[in-house]
Amino acid sequence: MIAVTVDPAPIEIGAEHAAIAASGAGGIATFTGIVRADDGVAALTLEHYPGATEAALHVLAEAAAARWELTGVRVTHRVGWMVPGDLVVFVGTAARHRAAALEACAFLIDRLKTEAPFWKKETLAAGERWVEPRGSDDAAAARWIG
Amino acid sequence: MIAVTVDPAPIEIGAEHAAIAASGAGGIATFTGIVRADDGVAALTLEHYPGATEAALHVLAEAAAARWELTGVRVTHRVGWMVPGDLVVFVGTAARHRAAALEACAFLIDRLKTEAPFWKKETLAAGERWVEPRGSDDAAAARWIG
Amino acid sequence: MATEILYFAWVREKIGVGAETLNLPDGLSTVADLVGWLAGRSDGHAEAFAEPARLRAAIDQVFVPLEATLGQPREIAIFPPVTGG
Amino acid sequence: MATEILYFAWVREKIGVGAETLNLPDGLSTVADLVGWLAGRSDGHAEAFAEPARLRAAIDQVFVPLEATLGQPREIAIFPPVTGG
Repeated sequence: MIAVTVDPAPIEIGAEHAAIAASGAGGIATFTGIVRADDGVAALTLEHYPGATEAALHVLAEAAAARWELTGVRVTHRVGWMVPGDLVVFVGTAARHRAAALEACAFLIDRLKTEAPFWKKETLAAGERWVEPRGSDDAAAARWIG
Repeated sequence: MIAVTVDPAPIEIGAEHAAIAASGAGGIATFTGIVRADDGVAALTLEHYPGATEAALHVLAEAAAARWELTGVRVTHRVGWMVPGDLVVFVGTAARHRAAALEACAFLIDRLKTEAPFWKKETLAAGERWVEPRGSDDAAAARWIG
Repeated sequence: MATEILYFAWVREKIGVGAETLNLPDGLSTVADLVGWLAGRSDGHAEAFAEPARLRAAIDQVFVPLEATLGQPREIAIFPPVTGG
Repeated sequence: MATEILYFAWVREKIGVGAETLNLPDGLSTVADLVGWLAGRSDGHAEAFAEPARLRAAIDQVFVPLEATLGQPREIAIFPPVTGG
């Protein structure tokens, strides 16, 4: 009922959605992150901490399943080299009742942003730069505490 | 940037997602409603008010676009005869920032449930029955007011 | 002036038709008055409109409470609370 | 006892390697102490660890603050704040 994947292969929305729909839910909420071409970004490289990343995503998925009544949780994160328009992350939550699916989906992406060991490097015409963490991500993650 | 569809054709998630992703967003939130086989439901028939339905969905989509900074809004509702596992409704919202997409998606499905003229009839072994409105839907819609 | 009356869901089923074009009599000031008048048209109408609290309406595709003033609409729809999504 | 030290993102780039297996000296009681000791290994280490406030750590894949007691871990990772999703 929980599936976590960290893979350099492109994310296929149809397959992700079908996998979560197979759980017999009445509603599915998803969030998909897409590489943006902001500031002339030509490419994005995602680095991660093998083993610890999958474990961290599992912990988050288990936390969501403990907090909401879900029939399925799916977190798929791409790593490696990507270009604008590519899908970076897919979070899907399935539940009998839509509020549970919607809230759990927001919880997962908010917490993933601050708790899963991924790092983004942008490639621009002028060179490369590591993405800085954003205070707004910390605030978004903090609202799920307590 | 706003697309509303009411159609008896099956909903194709891949196509829906691709259409909303084309808006150049950094994040996409979606909600998909699926026909459940609860209580031995063998089929679901969706009736709607042609013309008024599309207008109501457009009003909701415009309200979401006015309230959140979105790059795309897509609402696709299937009508007619469906069986368990079929997709009834797809709501997709795209935005630069994920909070806007996630909140607008929840807003749209909550409000659609109480404001768009659709009616569901279930087919069971024992006959047919019209689905009764749920108080929890009114409460979910009301939290977006003000 | 003829008005198009539309029925949906179980209201439609009980009445047996999805639409009627009717000349409304004078003296109907609200949608509720119209519903009361329609209830007299047949047993099906009477059954469909037996519990006004279970009915919703739209005048020219704008959703209104049953207490709304009827005016001179082109189209009125009467139906149960919606259950889509 | 040898400990595997892992580096990620710009920490890794500044140091020039993603992992080192080191015998840690006695007297390192916290992760911050370890970072201070590692900073002396090369100019790259010194640059990577110049601002401890920009660093995060995990001991045996459990995320910990830099003030955490070091203990006798098998694996320690040092990296910038995460930016996935």
